[in-house]
Amino acid sequence: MGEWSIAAAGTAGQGVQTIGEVITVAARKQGYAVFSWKEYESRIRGGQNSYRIRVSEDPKNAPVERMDIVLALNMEAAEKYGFLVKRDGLLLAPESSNKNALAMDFQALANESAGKKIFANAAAAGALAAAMGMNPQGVKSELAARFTEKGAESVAGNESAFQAGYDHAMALCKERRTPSIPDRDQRPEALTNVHEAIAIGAAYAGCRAIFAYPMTPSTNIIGQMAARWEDLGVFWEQVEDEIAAINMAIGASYAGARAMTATSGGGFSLMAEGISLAGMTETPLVIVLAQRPGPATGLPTRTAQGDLQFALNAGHGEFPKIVLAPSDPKEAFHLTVKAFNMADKYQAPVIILTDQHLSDAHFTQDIHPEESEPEYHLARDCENPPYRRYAITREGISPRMYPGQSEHLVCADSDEHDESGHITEDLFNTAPAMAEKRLRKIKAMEREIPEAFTHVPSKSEIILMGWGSSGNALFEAAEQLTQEGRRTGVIHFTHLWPFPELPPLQGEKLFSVENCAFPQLARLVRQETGLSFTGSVLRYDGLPLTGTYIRDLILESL
Amino acid sequence: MGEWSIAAAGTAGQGVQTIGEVITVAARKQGYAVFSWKEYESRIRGGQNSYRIRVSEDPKNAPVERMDIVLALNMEAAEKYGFLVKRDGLLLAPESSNKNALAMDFQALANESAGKKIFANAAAAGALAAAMGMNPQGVKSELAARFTEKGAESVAGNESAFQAGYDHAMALCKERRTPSIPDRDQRPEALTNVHEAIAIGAAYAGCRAIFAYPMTPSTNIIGQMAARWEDLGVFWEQVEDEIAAINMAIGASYAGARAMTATSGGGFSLMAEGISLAGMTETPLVIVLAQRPGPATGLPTRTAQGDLQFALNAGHGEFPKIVLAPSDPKEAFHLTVKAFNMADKYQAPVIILTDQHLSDAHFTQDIHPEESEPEYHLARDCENPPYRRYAITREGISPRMYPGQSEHLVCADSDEHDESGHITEDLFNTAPAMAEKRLRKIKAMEREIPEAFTHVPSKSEIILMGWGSSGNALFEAAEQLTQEGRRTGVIHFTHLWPFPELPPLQGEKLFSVENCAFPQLARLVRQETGLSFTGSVLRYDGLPLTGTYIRDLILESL
Amino acid sequence: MSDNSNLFDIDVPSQWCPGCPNFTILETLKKSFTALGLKPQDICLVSGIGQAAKLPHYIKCNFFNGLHGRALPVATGVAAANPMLKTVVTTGDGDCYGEGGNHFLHAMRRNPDITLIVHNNEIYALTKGQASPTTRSGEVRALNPQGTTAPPFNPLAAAIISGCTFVARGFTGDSAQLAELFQAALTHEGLSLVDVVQPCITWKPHPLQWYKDRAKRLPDDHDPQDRASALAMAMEMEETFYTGLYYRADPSPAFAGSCHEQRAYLPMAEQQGLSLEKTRALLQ
Amino acid sequence: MSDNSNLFDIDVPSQWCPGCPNFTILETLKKSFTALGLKPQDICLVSGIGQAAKLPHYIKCNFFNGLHGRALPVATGVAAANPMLKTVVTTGDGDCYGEGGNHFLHAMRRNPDITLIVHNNEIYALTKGQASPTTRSGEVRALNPQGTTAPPFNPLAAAIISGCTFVARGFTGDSAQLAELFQAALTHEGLSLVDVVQPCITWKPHPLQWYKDRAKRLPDDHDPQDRASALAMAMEMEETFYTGLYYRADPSPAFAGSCHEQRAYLPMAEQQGLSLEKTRALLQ
Ligand SMILES: Cc1ncc(C[n+]2csc(CCOP(=O)(O)OP(=O)(O)O)c2C)c(N)n1
Ligand SMILES: Cc1ncc(C[n+]2csc(CCOP(=O)(O)OP(=O)(O)O)c2C)c(N)n1
Ligand code: SF4
Ligand code: SF4
Ligand SMILES: [Mg+2]
Ligand SMILES: [Mg+2]
Repeated sequence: MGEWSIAAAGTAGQGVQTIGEVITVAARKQGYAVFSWKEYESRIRGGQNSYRIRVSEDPKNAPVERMDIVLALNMEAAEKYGFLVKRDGLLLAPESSNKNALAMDFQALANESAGKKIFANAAAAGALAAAMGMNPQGVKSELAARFTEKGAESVAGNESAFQAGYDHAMALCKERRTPSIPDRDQRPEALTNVHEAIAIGAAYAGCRAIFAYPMTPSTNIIGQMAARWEDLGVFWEQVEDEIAAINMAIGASYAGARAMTATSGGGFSLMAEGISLAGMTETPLVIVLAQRPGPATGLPTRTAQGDLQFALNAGHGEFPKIVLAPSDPKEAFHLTVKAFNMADKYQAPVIILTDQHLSDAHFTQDIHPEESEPEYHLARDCENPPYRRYAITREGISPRMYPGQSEHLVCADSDEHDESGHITEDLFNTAPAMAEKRLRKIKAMEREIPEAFTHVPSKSEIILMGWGSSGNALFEAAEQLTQEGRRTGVIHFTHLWPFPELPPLQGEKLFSVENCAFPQLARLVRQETGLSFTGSVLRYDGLPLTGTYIRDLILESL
Repeated sequence: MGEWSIAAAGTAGQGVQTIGEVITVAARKQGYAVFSWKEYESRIRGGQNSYRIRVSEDPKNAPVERMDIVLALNMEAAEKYGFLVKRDGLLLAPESSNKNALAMDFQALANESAGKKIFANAAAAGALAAAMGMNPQGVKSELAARFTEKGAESVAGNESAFQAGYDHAMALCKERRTPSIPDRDQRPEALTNVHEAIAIGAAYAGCRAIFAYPMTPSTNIIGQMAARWEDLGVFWEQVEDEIAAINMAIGASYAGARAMTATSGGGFSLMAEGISLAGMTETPLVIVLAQRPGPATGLPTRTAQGDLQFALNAGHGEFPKIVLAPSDPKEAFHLTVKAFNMADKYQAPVIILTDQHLSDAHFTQDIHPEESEPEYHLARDCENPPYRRYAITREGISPRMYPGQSEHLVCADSDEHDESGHITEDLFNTAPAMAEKRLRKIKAMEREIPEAFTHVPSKSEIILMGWGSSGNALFEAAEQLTQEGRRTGVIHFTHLWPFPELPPLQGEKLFSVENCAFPQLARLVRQETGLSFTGSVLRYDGLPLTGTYIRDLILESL
Repeated sequence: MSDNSNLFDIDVPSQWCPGCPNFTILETLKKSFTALGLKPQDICLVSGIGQAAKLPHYIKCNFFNGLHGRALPVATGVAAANPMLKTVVTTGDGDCYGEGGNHFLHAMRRNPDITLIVHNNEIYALTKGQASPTTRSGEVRALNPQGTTAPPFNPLAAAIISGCTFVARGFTGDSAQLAELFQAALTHEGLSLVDVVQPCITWKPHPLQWYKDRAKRLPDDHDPQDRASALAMAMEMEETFYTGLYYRADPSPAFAGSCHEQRAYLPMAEQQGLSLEKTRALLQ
Repeated sequence: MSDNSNLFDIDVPSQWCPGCPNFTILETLKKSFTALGLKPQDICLVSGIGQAAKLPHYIKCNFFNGLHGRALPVATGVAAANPMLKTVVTTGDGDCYGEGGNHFLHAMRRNPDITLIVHNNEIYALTKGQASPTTRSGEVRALNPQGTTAPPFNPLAAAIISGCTFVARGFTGDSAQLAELFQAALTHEGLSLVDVVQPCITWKPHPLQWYKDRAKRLPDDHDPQDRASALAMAMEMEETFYTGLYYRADPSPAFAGSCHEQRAYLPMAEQQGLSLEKTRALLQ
């Protein structure tokens, strides 16, 4: 048993995506778990991008730093990504540049075998399959499947070039230790993606409408709704700006529809006033904030966890909100259902934090939808007429009906209001009572927040605390450190607000691990618990945290 | 020596404002310090509002809970504000309602004496002057001064009605203990207002342009610029929305002008993206956030300190910002100059937090402008050509030139960029180095943040921690508590971010005192210091904190 | 119930100045609802913030009184979620053409089934008298002591060029016509705009007579089907404001219409989410 | 320097697709600057976010590359602060008419001295092919697999009705005309709009030929002084897009003009703040 990490790199348009996808699918069909992710520039053509694949027998759903094989489709890619190759790894590139490099002129191979240079990426795929020690038939038939639409000539050309690349590399690779991926008699779990899980989870949770404005890396959520409209049945609208998006979602939600929006940092900034509106009017609302490095436009196609404190505090004035952060598609699915349930129950905005890494990564992981259930909280009728939208109750939750449901009128107001929803200027009773009523909901919400996920073996020396996207990387780092004699535990937050309980700690050294530059989780934990941190592992180069990255920085700082 | 608290209350349009103003000016001319504030409904006519005046020999620049005299111009006002009267105080109203009330039909008095009911408020002013024991000539001539424009008839009518009210009340008041305000041979300090001090401070600090959208209670800042354009010389523009406001201010600032904007919570929410832009492009920017109770529209004409955490965290991504909060006009003036100086020096957004209370209150306080000096940091020339707008330096501060200044080109970018201002995709060096450069400025900023203002007598049992607007109320509460045997100290924050140093504490009981419902200062202090609070004194009814309010709640919670 | 009372009366004290022409809009709207046989539960009023935007509080029906400038998107969400509601936006010139300008522009294109009533008093009344987008150039306002310089925004022309199929202007001084316009707008499918000239008697951008002198019904021979001449009339703003129905075309397909049809006009609140089975299948 | 090179060339690698018509806009703009005798330091380009909005990076001059949708307000601030700069906005149809729609609307009224160049490719190119406000109805885009339903926004008509005094449309297929329009716009006082039809060759909302078939220069007898006919021509959008100068009127007073005059066109960066003496007096 082993695991293999591969990168395919090249210019946008050169076929990196295709290579990555066929290898992924073929490896899965051979019985392996695959984790893949992408990193790419903010442009449509050109630049150098890479598609990373991790193949293993059991799912290993986290990115890694170094690769067994890097396939570079051009020499700039080789230049840019060559350093990724492990000491005993392999660089496959058009020309040889260092001792780990195998030179293969993919274009020449394609030209010779298939008569056209444009089959170069098929030749490269063949070379990669050979270097990985994959079953070439599998990759070949995936390749064929993708090109049947383009006609027999295209399929044949791809096939010949693939074979040429494969043969050539087999000959060259013999002397080299390369990964080997023999057929396995095992079906891996499903291949899943976080934003897809959110879209499907939302549909399952009864979401009826999404309003959004395109913004990387959030666009694929509304993209799923649009492309899979027949399946998901969620109404979607691309709107004129993010302010419209959140206000339309609020309008739809007020009118009784489960509704959502999705955006990234800049768009989320523009939504702050709307979040406050949802807070005041007590309108359920689910907002996905897919983070990317800021400030401002920042690095639009890269990843970060730099919006935590902003998400926690977004919107003027004081009102309850809920902040959740999945680390994988399974959590994403279940937290999405929970987000809709809680938004509905507590009549409050719920923010789901993801990021570019989660947006583009694919996980090997089964999701069992039946583990979550949509719960609906709209009042079917008014129990104590006259109906008052903001009736003051013990827990702060008022029965919510929708306009047009019956003769009970639903009156919502962004001004401070009385129980019936009308503007109040009564500072003695109504106004403070309403503020209290809204904040009282926090107490009730807290009961649905589980203790932070904690895996701290006794006698641990170190605890790594992280949140959201870095979950699996944290565990890999802890495992590595523990194996190296530094017993390490993990506390991982998928629920960030209301802030969860922590287990009692035993004086372990605490490190926050964050995909940003200015520790935000550490500040939150200290604010809520008074705990002090020994340090923080921070990554702010636009790339995701990995086990090795964390381990290295922890060892450095001990 | 004593002090007197007065409220004049009535419907908008009934002359409450005039009465308040003439009494204020007349009392000052008699040699007294006056503190005044207002509370009013969010409507143009009607409703019940009050003008509160505190008269004392030495300045007492804080609101109080209870009044020696409440003048109610109508019976609803008497109903609404009667409870404000101290046990031994006096209610002056058209009809008598309780034992403390003196009934005086102001309209009848006006009609009898001046032939017209519309002089009723002059009669009421006369009654108030009598009840207060003021020099009637002073009040009368202030009244006359305000009506000369309207002609001799109006002046005469006001005078007669005033005299009638005065005489009538003098007769009635004899048996009652009333305040007495004899002439004093002393000129009080100037009568000042926080938003006026900010406008003048900005002009003095070299602000050349303000862009804003009307929003209570911030509008009077741009209002000062517009009304006093000839004096202040600051270019002003009312814009289409708050997003335009902040982006125009950023454009002007990029172009070398000291520029600002002012808004309240909802507008500030809309500015969050622009704040992030200022952070990324390193453009100096001063934003006044005049708080009012939220969320959403909330109580538009009331006061609160509910936007602290939002202001600290506004804008996606990570970048240095500065947050300041004056408690009076003097601090407002000097912090405004500092805001422009620091914005310019650190090329970062600076937020000045005020609130409705400060916006409408008038203080007796001299401001000495020479105690602050505008410092200009634009580079006069490029020392090491080629000019690079984002040159990486030890402190993180790059020389800033303005476009058109010379042949050196000034290139600013909201994407992550290289030193010359061009988009970068270099994740290995440029991007993280730029993030570090920006955050490094925080270290330098910290040196200009003084230790939190601390007055903690040794052996104090209690420390009250507050910020911004509540400053004087905190001190009055501490004084009262100390006098009552509970030795109490004060820590008051005018600088909130970068977070100032605190003096070493001795285990006193800590209470945060906040004009909001969900302790925000307490969370901030805990996040930064780990300190725990015994409790919080919170006020969230839209009214300002007072010494008595704080004292009462502290005693309750001990 | 007295003679004047109606189904839509509600006992909420008004925050408007006594005598404000906003009351005319309010009463005319209530009467129009009655005339059309609507009931309070059939209607959803959506507003932003301003004097105008307080209207929903004074009428018995469902309402959402949202943020300054954001009435149209909220109403669009309401209209998407429940096609059975009569969704009406009541807003001011600042709310709709200032802070909310972008939504105005795009609502015209999107065409949700909404009646949009703008109380156009050429001023920001609630914030005490600043210029609004419809203030004429040269006029003095709170923040323009020397007079504004920009020409006014022309909402009728903007609506006509953007595909709106019902564009009208009313005047509070002509409540008979206003009632007609409201009723026509309320029955028009898709977005209908009624910009109402509403003098503010407190900040008095102009004396009432000024408005009376300038308001004129559109000439009898004006053909509301003729887009070019509607546009030409809308561009006439200097000395006269014509009131009446400028432009009316066959309704374009309304926003979300095909989705509503497909769901048999069931409110989204009553629709089912994705079944467990289908969810499971999609997650494979 | 080679023959083609010019003062405004800069050695920054382009992020545009090879062959994109954006390059025509870029080169034409550089040549127009040269033709007008401008130098890099005289110019300030302001942009938002999008493919179009990357243009400032490829030209040697001052620039501010701001937020998506917010180029116009930033440029307005620049123009207010330094009237000596030639302020030019380069933006996309999404940037300017979508996210930035409200600023577009009000910039037309405010009339800052800015040249506004919109790369109108009828698509959101950088975010991978969604519909933009100028996408024609019925066209398929990334988030409209069944085709868009809203009619396109008409920027020329919107500008004309809002008081803009220079309204033109260019086409990247006619760079000679484009150069003329740019030069005329750059020398026009106040806001000038050049909406440029810019086919995107990667997302291909239409093949290049489609554009060539439809672009036509305005008829010779078109009189750009005639607002009504300019508006009528602008409303023709179906089958042809006319290119050229639709409308040009005597410049209205530019934003902040009287302030600039009063300060003798001194950049605000060089102006003095309130003196200590005067400050002291005002604080009494
Ligand atoms: C985001 C935001 N900005 C500003 C305001 C302040 N504000 C409230 S009402 C208003 C103007 C209202 O003008 P208009 O819509 O014309 O209504 P009117 O009062 O004239 O009827 C403004 C600027 C606000 N509430 N929210
Ligand atoms: C607030 C915000 N919302 C969304 C985006 C994402 N975004 C970047 S460019 C763009 C569209 C650009 O379209 P256009 O202006 O037409 O330029 P093009 O790429 O077509 O040249 C969008 C939606 C953003 N950067 N910021
Ligand atoms: S301020 Fe003007 S618009 Fe508002 S209620 Fe009073 S009269 Fe009407
Ligand atoms: S995506 Fe289209 S608009 Fe953008 S650079 Fe490529 S061809 Fe040009
Ligand atoms: Mg108005
Ligand atoms: Mg475009």
